[in-house]
Amino acid sequence: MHSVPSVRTYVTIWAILTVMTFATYYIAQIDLGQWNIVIALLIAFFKMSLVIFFFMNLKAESPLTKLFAAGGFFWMILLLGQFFVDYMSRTWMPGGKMW
Amino acid sequence: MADSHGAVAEHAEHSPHLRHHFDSMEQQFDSATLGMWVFLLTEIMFFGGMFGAYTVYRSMYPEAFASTSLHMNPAFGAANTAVLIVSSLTMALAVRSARLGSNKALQIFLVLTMIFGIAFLVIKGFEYHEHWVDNKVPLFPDQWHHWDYSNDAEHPHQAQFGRQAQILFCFYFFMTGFHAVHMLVGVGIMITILMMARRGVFSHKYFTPVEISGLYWHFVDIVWIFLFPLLYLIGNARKLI
Amino acid sequence: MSTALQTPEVAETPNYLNSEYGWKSWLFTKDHKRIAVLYIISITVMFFIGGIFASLIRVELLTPQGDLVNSDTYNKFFTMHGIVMVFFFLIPSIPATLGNFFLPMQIGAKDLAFPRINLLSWYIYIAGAAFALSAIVLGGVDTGWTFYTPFSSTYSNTFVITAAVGVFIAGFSSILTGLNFIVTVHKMRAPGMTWGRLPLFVWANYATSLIQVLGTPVVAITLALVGLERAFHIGIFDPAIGGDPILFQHMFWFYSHPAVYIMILPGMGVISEIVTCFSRKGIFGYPFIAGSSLGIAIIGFLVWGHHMFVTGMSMYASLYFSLLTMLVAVPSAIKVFNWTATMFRGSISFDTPMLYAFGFIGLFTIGGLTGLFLATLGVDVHVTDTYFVVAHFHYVMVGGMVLAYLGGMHFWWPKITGKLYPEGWARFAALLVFAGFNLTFFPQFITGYLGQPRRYHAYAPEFQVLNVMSTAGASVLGLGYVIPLIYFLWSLKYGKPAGNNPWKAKGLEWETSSPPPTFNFDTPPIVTEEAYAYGSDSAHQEDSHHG
Amino acid sequence: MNFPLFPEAASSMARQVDYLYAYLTVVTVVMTGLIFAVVFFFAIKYRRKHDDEVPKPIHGSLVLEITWSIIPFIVMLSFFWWGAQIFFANATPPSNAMDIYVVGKQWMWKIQYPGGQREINELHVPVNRPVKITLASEDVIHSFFIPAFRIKHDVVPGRYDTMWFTATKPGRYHIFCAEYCGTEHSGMIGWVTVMPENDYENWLASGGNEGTMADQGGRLFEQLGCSTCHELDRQGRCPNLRGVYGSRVQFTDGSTRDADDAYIRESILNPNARVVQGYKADVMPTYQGQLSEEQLLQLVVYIKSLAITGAPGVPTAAAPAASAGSRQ
Repeated sequence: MHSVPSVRTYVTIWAILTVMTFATYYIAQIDLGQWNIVIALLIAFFKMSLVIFFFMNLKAESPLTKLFAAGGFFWMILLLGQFFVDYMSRTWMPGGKMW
Repeated sequence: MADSHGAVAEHAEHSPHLRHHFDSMEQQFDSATLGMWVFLLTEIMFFGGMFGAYTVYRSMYPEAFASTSLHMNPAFGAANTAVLIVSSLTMALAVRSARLGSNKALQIFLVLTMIFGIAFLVIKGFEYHEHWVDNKVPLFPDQWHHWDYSNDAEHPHQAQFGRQAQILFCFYFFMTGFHAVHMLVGVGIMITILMMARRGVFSHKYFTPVEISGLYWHFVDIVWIFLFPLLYLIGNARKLI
Repeated sequence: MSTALQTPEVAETPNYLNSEYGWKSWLFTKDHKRIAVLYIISITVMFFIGGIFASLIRVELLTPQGDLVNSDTYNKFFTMHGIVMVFFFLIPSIPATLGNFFLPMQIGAKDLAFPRINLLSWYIYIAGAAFALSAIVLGGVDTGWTFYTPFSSTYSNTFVITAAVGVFIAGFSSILTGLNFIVTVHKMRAPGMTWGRLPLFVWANYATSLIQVLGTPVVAITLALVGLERAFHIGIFDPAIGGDPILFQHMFWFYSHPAVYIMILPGMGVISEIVTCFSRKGIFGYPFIAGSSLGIAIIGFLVWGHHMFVTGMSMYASLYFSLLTMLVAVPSAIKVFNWTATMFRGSISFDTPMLYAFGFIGLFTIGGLTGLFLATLGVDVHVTDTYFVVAHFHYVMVGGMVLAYLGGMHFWWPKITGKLYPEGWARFAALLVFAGFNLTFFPQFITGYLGQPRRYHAYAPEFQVLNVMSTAGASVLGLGYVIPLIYFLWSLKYGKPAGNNPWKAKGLEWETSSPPPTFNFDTPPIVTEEAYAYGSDSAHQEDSHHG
Repeated sequence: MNFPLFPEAASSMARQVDYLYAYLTVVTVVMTGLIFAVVFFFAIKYRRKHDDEVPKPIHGSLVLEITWSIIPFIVMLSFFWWGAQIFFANATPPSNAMDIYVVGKQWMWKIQYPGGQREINELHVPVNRPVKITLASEDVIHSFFIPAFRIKHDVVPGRYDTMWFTATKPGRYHIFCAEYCGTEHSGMIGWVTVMPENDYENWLASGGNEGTMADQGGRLFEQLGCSTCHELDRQGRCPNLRGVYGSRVQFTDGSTRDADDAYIRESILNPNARVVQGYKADVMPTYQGQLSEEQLLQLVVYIKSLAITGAPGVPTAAAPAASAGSRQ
């Protein structure tokens, strides 16, 4: 039904993931201010993509499955984004002056 | 969830594993896989709710979260990440073996996955124990006074954030707790799949349960990939301050 | 009720009802039709339990003083009315019963994709209902169905956790039903059943399923957090430790606003079926009705903040949510206009289902438009948390959803049971429901604008006249609900045989026997025409579909 | 038997809300009437004449679909626009509004006036003068609702909310709690009395023998020991609060914000959340759990008074009546 990836692919992905884990651990020890969390999350997203596309073999799945996988993340961003429509703008109006 | 497309078939037409209401094995496999992805959608939103709330509070109390995060032990966290990634590798290899019809390799990789999964839970247990001993578990804070984030010689900066520290610890226990529950379920699934494999249920023609259990396992791994930096690493650099 | 179903009159043809007998054949069934029947029985029980609480509320509100029960009891009444009706009747109502029964049949499938998960979801529902009912029996809950913190997490002294666990569990029943529907619609369609040929009931249920799968887990985790906060005093919504109670409302409404679309969308699907069948005419603007279902499902996730305009949410957020709420009204309006246009130059009969559809179109229009009052910022400040909201919500949920459910039940009852219900009584009950409903809830728009707050045990005396009208209407409405229950049960034994297609309707479910055989179709159907192809060449040639 | 369709309109905003509501109602009635009429007309005109008639199919019309999407949307945008105008007017108190402080507590409204008068479930306001209400809650979420003024705002624990109105008609009007708050929710009601200016001055003069709110706050400031540090201390451990209120404050992390009621509240309860530039954290203890919301408000008013004239208690030293009016 699907092509079967080789062991070498899996081990390579694993190696990258492990290296990334240690990278994120050590980068966190350096004070980069706001960038610490940004880099940590970028690495996390990268690791997630590797797991999804290779371990979960999404790259060989049908477009429909890809759509659903993407939908999940889209909805989570929707949730977070709309929380922040409120929380980000709460401090915008000292004294309640609008327009 | 994962055990629903089981081996027991009622209507044998082409394959003994084809359930009566499907026309073909391919349809059955696709349905099961799609079903699992849809279930993972649900799981994303389940954890998403917690991640959302976490993000809101982190944006409200960035300093408190950063300094409270110092109470976490990133070495444990990193070790657990590594363990979980290895288990994901063995799970992927287990699925691969199943696809190739190699029952023996399948069983070996399932056992390995299970061992790493349990190792994760054991490490997590040590970690929880450490928090318990340090009185960092905010259980009944008003009655037992069983928690204390303030008089901490090692982290004097911490004293100021007692209450918000409690919020981060709540998130810590909720998120890692729900994750650990998912791990436990995962280990249970591994046992089920292993027993099915020993009975010789799987072949290169029928490996649906292995495939979808793999999806579940990798998902749980992904959750941890995010929990690790968000809970353990947000304050580390501030040790220098 | 169930015994009657277990021993139907011996039908000539083998069908899902007479294929097996005994309670085991029901409790362990994997047949989507039997599971649907199990759901019908359980939600009917829950509906009448919720209805009893509603009647008690209305009786208490006959007089301005709180004289029938004390305020604590009254608070428990409206809370349990809300919890039972919302989570155990409205949300599962159409998808789990009519959807479960007819979604696979309408796409020509033998069953849902995961029959065992389908049965599991019923057991989960029962477990959730058991928790909710035990919360009632143990002494009740008084938080309102919205479980707002910090009242629910810290201050209430009632069985909040038990009820929350019940809702949490029932949520998974809803998720699994949604999951099953999504996979079924994607993977189980009969040959020729393209997306453009799906009946609109299927489209509606598909859109609903997306909401169930994406929204329900968020309310589950939210209620879990409330439960943990309450049980162990560790929490994140408690203002005393810097928590934000408004975050709870965000998380709650992220699900609970789309949840009203979970309730109404399948109802809209039912109305699309009924309007076409009893106008005997293809639906007007098929792609727009189908698309508007998806549109509602998606935009529905963008509007939850309109429940929170006066809570101290940021004003810019209010602006954002108000604007998007206006947007979600568009697809709803499209549906109403298209149903109306479908009747143009049709052949309209006044059978009971169509009476319910007339009622739905009218009442949903009122319900939808009054929703715009609540989306309009300046007016919402005055009318939110008053009886205006109660009236609006019931216009959509009772005037819309319950009428659609009853319409659907009448429409498909002959297919489900193979029996006809007494038409005269049914029309009478439909009129009674319509009249009783309007008498009950229309005055509440006025009391709401006059300023009577909701959830009040005792109210200011000047509101009494309108409240008495409401209570009078509620008794008519109650009667309107009991009559169908009686004649439906009666028809099981004494109803005339329905025949395969009493309405001369189009759709795969009407091409099989009544009641349908266990695997729905004797020969697997092949679809060669659009949905609702009334008046096309193949109309009235029932066998033309069996390729 | 008569019952009105509109509640009494007794604030400057009330009529505007009524006009918008009337506009919405007209649109609703027209639309509903239209749908009912068309459905009724079709149902009668095209009723089934014999059982096997089959009408000709009509598939749809793109023009119609676009028309009945766009036109309602434009109408809805007008609702949105008008509604937003009122909402923002409601949210923006005029700078000359007089302050009144309301604390919600299961199940009563505790009302404090700057002049020091206190009431429970009774609110007295003068006619034709803007009043700004600061809302706080001791326990759960309440909602302060005056139907005659068409305003309502939730009272959320852990923060301050504000609302404002200008009463236009003397009389007595309902106060309701609109957010469900527990057993006696329906008993959490009261009255707002709108009085002509002169009567109001007399009414104010008849109460408030504990001194003004600022005086009461000043006493608390002494009792709690705040003054030893924030007033008398010359070692630079804590900022002097004179002139702080209303100014722009900069914090150790570089961020700034206006020192308003919410900021003062946060600084008392959670002193380390934001530390002013040039000072150290962990110097001030938290007062969480030691002060009622009413006392907190008194402290806030006291610190506010330091900003106005630079001397504690001065702005309210005159007759209480004058104090309520002269807050600028």
